[in-house]
Amino acid sequence: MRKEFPSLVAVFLLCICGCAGMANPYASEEGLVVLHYSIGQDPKGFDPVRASDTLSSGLIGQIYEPLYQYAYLKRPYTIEPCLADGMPEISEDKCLYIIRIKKGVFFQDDPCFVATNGKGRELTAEDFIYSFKRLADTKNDPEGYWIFQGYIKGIDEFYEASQSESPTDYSKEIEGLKALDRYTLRIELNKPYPRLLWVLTMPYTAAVPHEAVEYYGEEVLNHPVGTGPFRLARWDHWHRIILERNPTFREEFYPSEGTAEDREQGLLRDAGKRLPLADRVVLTIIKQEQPAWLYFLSGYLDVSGIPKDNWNTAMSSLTTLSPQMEAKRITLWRERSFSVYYVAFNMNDSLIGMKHPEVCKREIEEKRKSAEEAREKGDSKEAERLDKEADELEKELPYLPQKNEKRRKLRQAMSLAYNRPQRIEIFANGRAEPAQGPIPPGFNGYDPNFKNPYSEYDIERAKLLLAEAGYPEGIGEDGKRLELSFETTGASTTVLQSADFFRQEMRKIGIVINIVQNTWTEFQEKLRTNRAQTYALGWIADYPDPENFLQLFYGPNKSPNPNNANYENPEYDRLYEEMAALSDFDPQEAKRKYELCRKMEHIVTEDCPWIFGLTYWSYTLNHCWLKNYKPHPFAYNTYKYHSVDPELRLRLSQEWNRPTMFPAYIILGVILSLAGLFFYKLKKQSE
Amino acid sequence: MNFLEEKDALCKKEEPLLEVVNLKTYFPIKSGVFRRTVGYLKAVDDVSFTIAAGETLGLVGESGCGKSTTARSILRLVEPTDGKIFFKGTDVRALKESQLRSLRRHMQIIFQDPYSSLNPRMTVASIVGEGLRIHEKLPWREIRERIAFLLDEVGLSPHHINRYPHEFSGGQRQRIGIARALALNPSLLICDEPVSALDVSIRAQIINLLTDLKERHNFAYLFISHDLSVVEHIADRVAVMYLGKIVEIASSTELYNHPSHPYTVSLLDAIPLPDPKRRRNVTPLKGQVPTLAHLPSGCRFHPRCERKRPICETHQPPLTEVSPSHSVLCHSPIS
Amino acid sequence: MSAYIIRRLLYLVPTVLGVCLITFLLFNVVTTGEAIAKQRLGQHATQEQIESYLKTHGYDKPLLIRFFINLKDLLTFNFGRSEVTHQKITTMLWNGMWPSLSLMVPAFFFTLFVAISIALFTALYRNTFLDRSTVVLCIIGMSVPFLAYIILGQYILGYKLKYFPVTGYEWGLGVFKFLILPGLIYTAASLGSDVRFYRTVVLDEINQDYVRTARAKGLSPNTILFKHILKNAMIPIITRVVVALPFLYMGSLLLEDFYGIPGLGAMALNAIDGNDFAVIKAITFIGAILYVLANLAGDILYALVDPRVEFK
Amino acid sequence: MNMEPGLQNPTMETSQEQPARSLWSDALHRLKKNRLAVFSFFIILIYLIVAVLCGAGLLATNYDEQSYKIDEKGNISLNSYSPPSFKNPLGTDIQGRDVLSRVLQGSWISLRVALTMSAIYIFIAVLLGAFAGYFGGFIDDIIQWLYQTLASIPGLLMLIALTFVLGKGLTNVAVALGLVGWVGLCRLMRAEYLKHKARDYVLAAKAQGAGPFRIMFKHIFPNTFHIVIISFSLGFVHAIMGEVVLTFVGLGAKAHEPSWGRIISEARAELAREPAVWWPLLSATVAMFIVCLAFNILGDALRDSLDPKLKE
Repeated sequence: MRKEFPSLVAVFLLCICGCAGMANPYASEEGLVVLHYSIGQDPKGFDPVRASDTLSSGLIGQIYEPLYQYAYLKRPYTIEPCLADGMPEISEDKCLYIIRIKKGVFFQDDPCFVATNGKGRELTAEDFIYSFKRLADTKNDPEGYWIFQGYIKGIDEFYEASQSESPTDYSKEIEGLKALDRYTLRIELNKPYPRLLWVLTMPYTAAVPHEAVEYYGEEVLNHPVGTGPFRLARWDHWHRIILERNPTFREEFYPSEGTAEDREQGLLRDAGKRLPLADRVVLTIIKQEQPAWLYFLSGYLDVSGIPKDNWNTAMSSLTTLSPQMEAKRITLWRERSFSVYYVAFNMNDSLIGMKHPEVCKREIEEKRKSAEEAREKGDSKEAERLDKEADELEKELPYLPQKNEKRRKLRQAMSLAYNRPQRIEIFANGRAEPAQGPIPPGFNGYDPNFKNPYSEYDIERAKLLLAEAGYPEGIGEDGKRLELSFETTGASTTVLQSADFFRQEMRKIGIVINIVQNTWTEFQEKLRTNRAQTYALGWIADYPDPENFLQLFYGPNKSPNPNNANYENPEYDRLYEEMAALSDFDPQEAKRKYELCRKMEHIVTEDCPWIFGLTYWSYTLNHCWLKNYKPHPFAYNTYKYHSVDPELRLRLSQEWNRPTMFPAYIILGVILSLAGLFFYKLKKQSE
Repeated sequence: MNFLEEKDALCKKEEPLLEVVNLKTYFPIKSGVFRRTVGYLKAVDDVSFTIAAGETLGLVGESGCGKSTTARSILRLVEPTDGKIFFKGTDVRALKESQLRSLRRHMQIIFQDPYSSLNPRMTVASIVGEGLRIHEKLPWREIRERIAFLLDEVGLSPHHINRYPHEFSGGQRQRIGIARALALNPSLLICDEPVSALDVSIRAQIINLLTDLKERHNFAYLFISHDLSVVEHIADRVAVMYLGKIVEIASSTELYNHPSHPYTVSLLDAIPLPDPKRRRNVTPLKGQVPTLAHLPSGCRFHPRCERKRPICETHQPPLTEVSPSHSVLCHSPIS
Repeated sequence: MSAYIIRRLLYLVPTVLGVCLITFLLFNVVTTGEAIAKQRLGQHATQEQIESYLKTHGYDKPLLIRFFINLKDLLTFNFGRSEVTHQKITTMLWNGMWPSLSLMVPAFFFTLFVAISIALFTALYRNTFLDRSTVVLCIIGMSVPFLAYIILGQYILGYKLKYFPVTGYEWGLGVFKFLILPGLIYTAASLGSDVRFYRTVVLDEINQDYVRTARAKGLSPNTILFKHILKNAMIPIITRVVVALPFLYMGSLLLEDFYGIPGLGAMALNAIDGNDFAVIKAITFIGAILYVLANLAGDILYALVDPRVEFK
Repeated sequence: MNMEPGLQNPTMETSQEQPARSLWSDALHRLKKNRLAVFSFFIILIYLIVAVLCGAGLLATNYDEQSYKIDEKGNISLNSYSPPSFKNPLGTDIQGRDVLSRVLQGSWISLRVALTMSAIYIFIAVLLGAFAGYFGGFIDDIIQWLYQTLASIPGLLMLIALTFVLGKGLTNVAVALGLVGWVGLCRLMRAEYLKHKARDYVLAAKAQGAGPFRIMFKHIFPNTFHIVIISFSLGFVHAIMGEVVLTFVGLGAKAHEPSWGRIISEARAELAREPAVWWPLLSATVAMFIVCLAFNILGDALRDSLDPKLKE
């Protein structure tokens, strides 16, 4: 034992010394072009029908491909064919789409292709029909069915049929989906759907081979088999995902068209090169912002956002990088993010909600009708209950307008007390602006002249409105202080701090906010079951159509659909229905469309079902060795354009990561001297 | 015996205060995977005796022979395995827990160790008054008076009433224990080696106190001791125990003058004589005391007996009456 | 001895059943089948769908039958799929087990080694300034919250001095460099109470008569310290190790979360975030089983080390 | 021989033997000699007074008030993350609130958690331990089974499951901590009751006709009370540290409650700010550290003075 002791100490010493240069988290990767990105979560899996979050979509989009894609460099956002061979032929009534599919596109090689011994099969139009059917099959828990719901002829029948207990029959035809031949797809719609092309770029609609689903069953979420530029090489859950170049990827080339700005930034240097440019994409899963930021600073990640707590490290003003970043030759992408952050009020709530008299009337009628039906069926109890409810609503009806008015004032007061500038300062480091309405600045249909009268921070006016709403100083007619509960969407520091800040804001006008802490899942459950009174959320655009934001207030979209505030206003709904049928592509239609948008905006800002909070600027930092990076808010398949200079990265990251050794030597010294003391004493005692 | 009956009106005619018949208390020995009982530790094995009202029975034996277990079995502080116990005619073993509790006020026990038998966290008042509080729903003032009286009776100052046991010496503690036993005015007092843990100088005081109390209150005593000399003074009759069995029982004078069991003889021999010049021809007991778990066959005393005969090794001796009220458990009693 | 081990094994049965019962009760009180169904079937679930889900997943059966089904599933390690990630839980557990083990086992034994070394050290210098200051340091170390150790350790050793990667993991041998920092943090956090405990144990042994005898016989302090004292101190050490096992689990939870190690602990935290009851249930059950087995191993070891243990 | 009993002089006997001191006064005596322990006791006392004053709304009442600063141009903005200064001795947090007041308020929260938890777990542990130890047999088997099973389930997961049943928030966390934490004390209590039930004073009480409940709680309990006291003082440390971990996991203090756990959890990101915001982390950690240290020292001293055998 005595002999081993010093050697153990020596091993420990070696460990400490070995730390130098140990901080690099990656193994060596000679000669390969590897992209190092990070994601904040383990993705839900690689099944396109469940690509509802940006994280999963961003990965699925690299492996599976839909019919169309966004042109990488072009602004405003335009669509170009991906797996489709050219743009669709659209009929006069806009209800019939004929889409030709590229020939000679093969799925990646995978054991699921038993017939061809693992060699990938050629893509056909039938694959799209199959994939769309999967999206309409409830057995798959599809999360993107809403994109086709009500539009494609016959798809709703398929959806309903799939709810039966027996396995879904995929041989059953959907009237609106036909393969005219091996490479031609015919889509027939119930009504014009101007957003169909946008939707056909989403990973939901990507082509999935039926062989993979049959071979892997539920495990298909771990075994993606697509046509895309990359394939999944490795997935260590909660640790790392490695995507690898798909060797059988079809011929696709880097775009050669772009603006002068793009040329200036070197984005066209690789024009005409075959895609994908990178051999491998390594996505490290880092839950916390801090370590991810540090990895970026050390050069282990190629791209990063700026965490709010590191703003001062990264930026010296809103538009200029700090000298430290400049020294590292880091470049900045600063653009608007098409998103709105808001606090929603549940319109079904008895304290803050509203019910339009027309809606109330309709409800009474419905109740009476179903009561009648129940009576016919002989269920008198049910009928009685429904009648009673209808009676109550009828009693309430005359008071509704007055009540709605008061509630609206209450919501407006809260909107006025919402301190947007302060929030922008402490939670966003200034990189946001107050939202005026549902449509974010720069988005199609945005009106720069529109000012929301309740978007200002005005405590005095808020107090006035609150008094008019029947709560002078926050105290109601019954003498009790107004108390509202606020549901959080998670338990992260920022979410909680922001909730606490909301509590402080409302306290200033005398309203007590009780914060209820939820996990994301719990919160969603509360939304679904209408139990949330107020809550803060954001909406990020799916495609560049204002409809995507305005649908959030459309009556029939009420919970569990995206209209989580359960706002319903018949006038708004009528305008929406007209607007939704209009296309952005046709200038004539677009003009009418934006007019309608304006009207709708006025209605919702006045009714105030949301406190329209902030719209953000998005800041992205790139290392100098990353090439061809251009952020795109809607595209999910951009990795194929990216590339790096691996040598430069290696050289710089080594330079940046020299550990400070002297504290280690001090610690080592202390340990060694203590060990020395120990053996000294032992020796002395044995003498 | 007749005069005792007259004294105690509570006692029925011809009926002793306490009658123990074939009392057995075994403790199981467990072993193996399922913790089956593989044998018994026979702490008390077929013991019978009676105590009349006002009488003192001395129970003597080496430590570990089952004396204390006998005492505790009578009170059912240890659950007996078999046999009958009659106290004033009631079958103690047949009583339910609650009935037993009310019976216990008539039978009290004084323990050997004055340290462990008093709760260190209770005052003298609550120790002595415990029984009173349980059995007699008296107001606290009256209980206090009774406690003061009891303390006075056992030779302690009533001022000590609010003190804790650690403030007293061993002898004083034993007095507290006695006061506790007296509180309920019992008819039988079981004294489980009440003086063996005390200094010799204090022993006499305590024994005198017990004798005094007996005269005053006419208790019956079951007086347990490992020392025959202690019992000599106080006991009317004496029973000698060896390895769970009573080997000899006789009136005090009879036993001391005419011991019939070889074990009794050797116990008597071991008593040091007050006069150091006088010498007895002592034949010390040879061999070790066998453990209760591994009892010898036949007569339990035979491995250590000088008068051993072949029958002793194979057959249990019967209880024979050598003279009226003098019984011996031996194949060849000394006459 | 064998009877002792067999009996000890038989004792496992009620404990394992108890674990099953408690997890079953907790997770059948916590969530109703309906809540799970809604989570599983998504937003557009109709009442019929929910009912059919309940039926296919056995939620319509009486509680007792469900318990037995649940029992069978647990005992055959059939945990089904996660409600959030749709992954197979058995695979998740298998994948999560290795990172957890690779972090905690070396860290735990390293801590044990360091703690015992320091304890021996203080025993040599007992009642001197060195000994007293060690004891004070131990109590101080015990009073610092674990979270503070983690945050400061990561900040100073990772961010500022750049000795170790701040977070991350690697499959294979490369994992070494990722595990040192969390391992050291674990050691630092548990050293206080460990050293204090082992110091008492060693001092208790030193004051025994046999040590004096050995010294009187002229044995060298080395032999006494390492051969006699350590050997005799083995019993309290084993007890301590076994008792420390549940803490190990809890400790690894935060460590894994902060250092991005994809082990069971991090998995548990993610499951908590996602209300993934199936995963929480599986981890709870596995954790309990591991604890029970560790206890068993400890008891058997105990019996092997100490001839005085009576197999009662 | 025929001395009048009443005339006996009791002091005569007393003089022969030195009366032993009572456990409590002896302990107090020994504690008083341990200056560090006395000092710790006063520290704890100060914490308690501060906590109660905060709870009563007499101290640190501005813990929830934002403060503002005016820059050169006359713009008013939140005084967020202002470093320690004369006005805010421990700086301000993100919303410009005084960290010192928040940390002081944290002591009230910790006190509440610790008291609730202790009350629950001591009640359960004493009750079940007493039953198991005193009655033995079947009841003992059941209680032993219960605590063995509970001890096998990983504590944190058990807590999580319980908070799902009870709901989140500090009170429920405290209740859950109590419901989970009783096992250790219960084990000790059971052993104590086993030991005491064979003592003569228990037999004497039985002979006096005392029923089992009277014996358990009036006679034996006072003799085991010191264990409860020690466990209580060390339990405080557990409660304080448990709150931090559970708040970090998202089950403990709510967003607006200035608990130490909340402050420390938030510190993680704040520490990495540029320039680093170290004061909330440091203040909360130090506040917690001091009280934990004091409880550890006092608990240690109590253990030494009340029950030298219980050293662990």
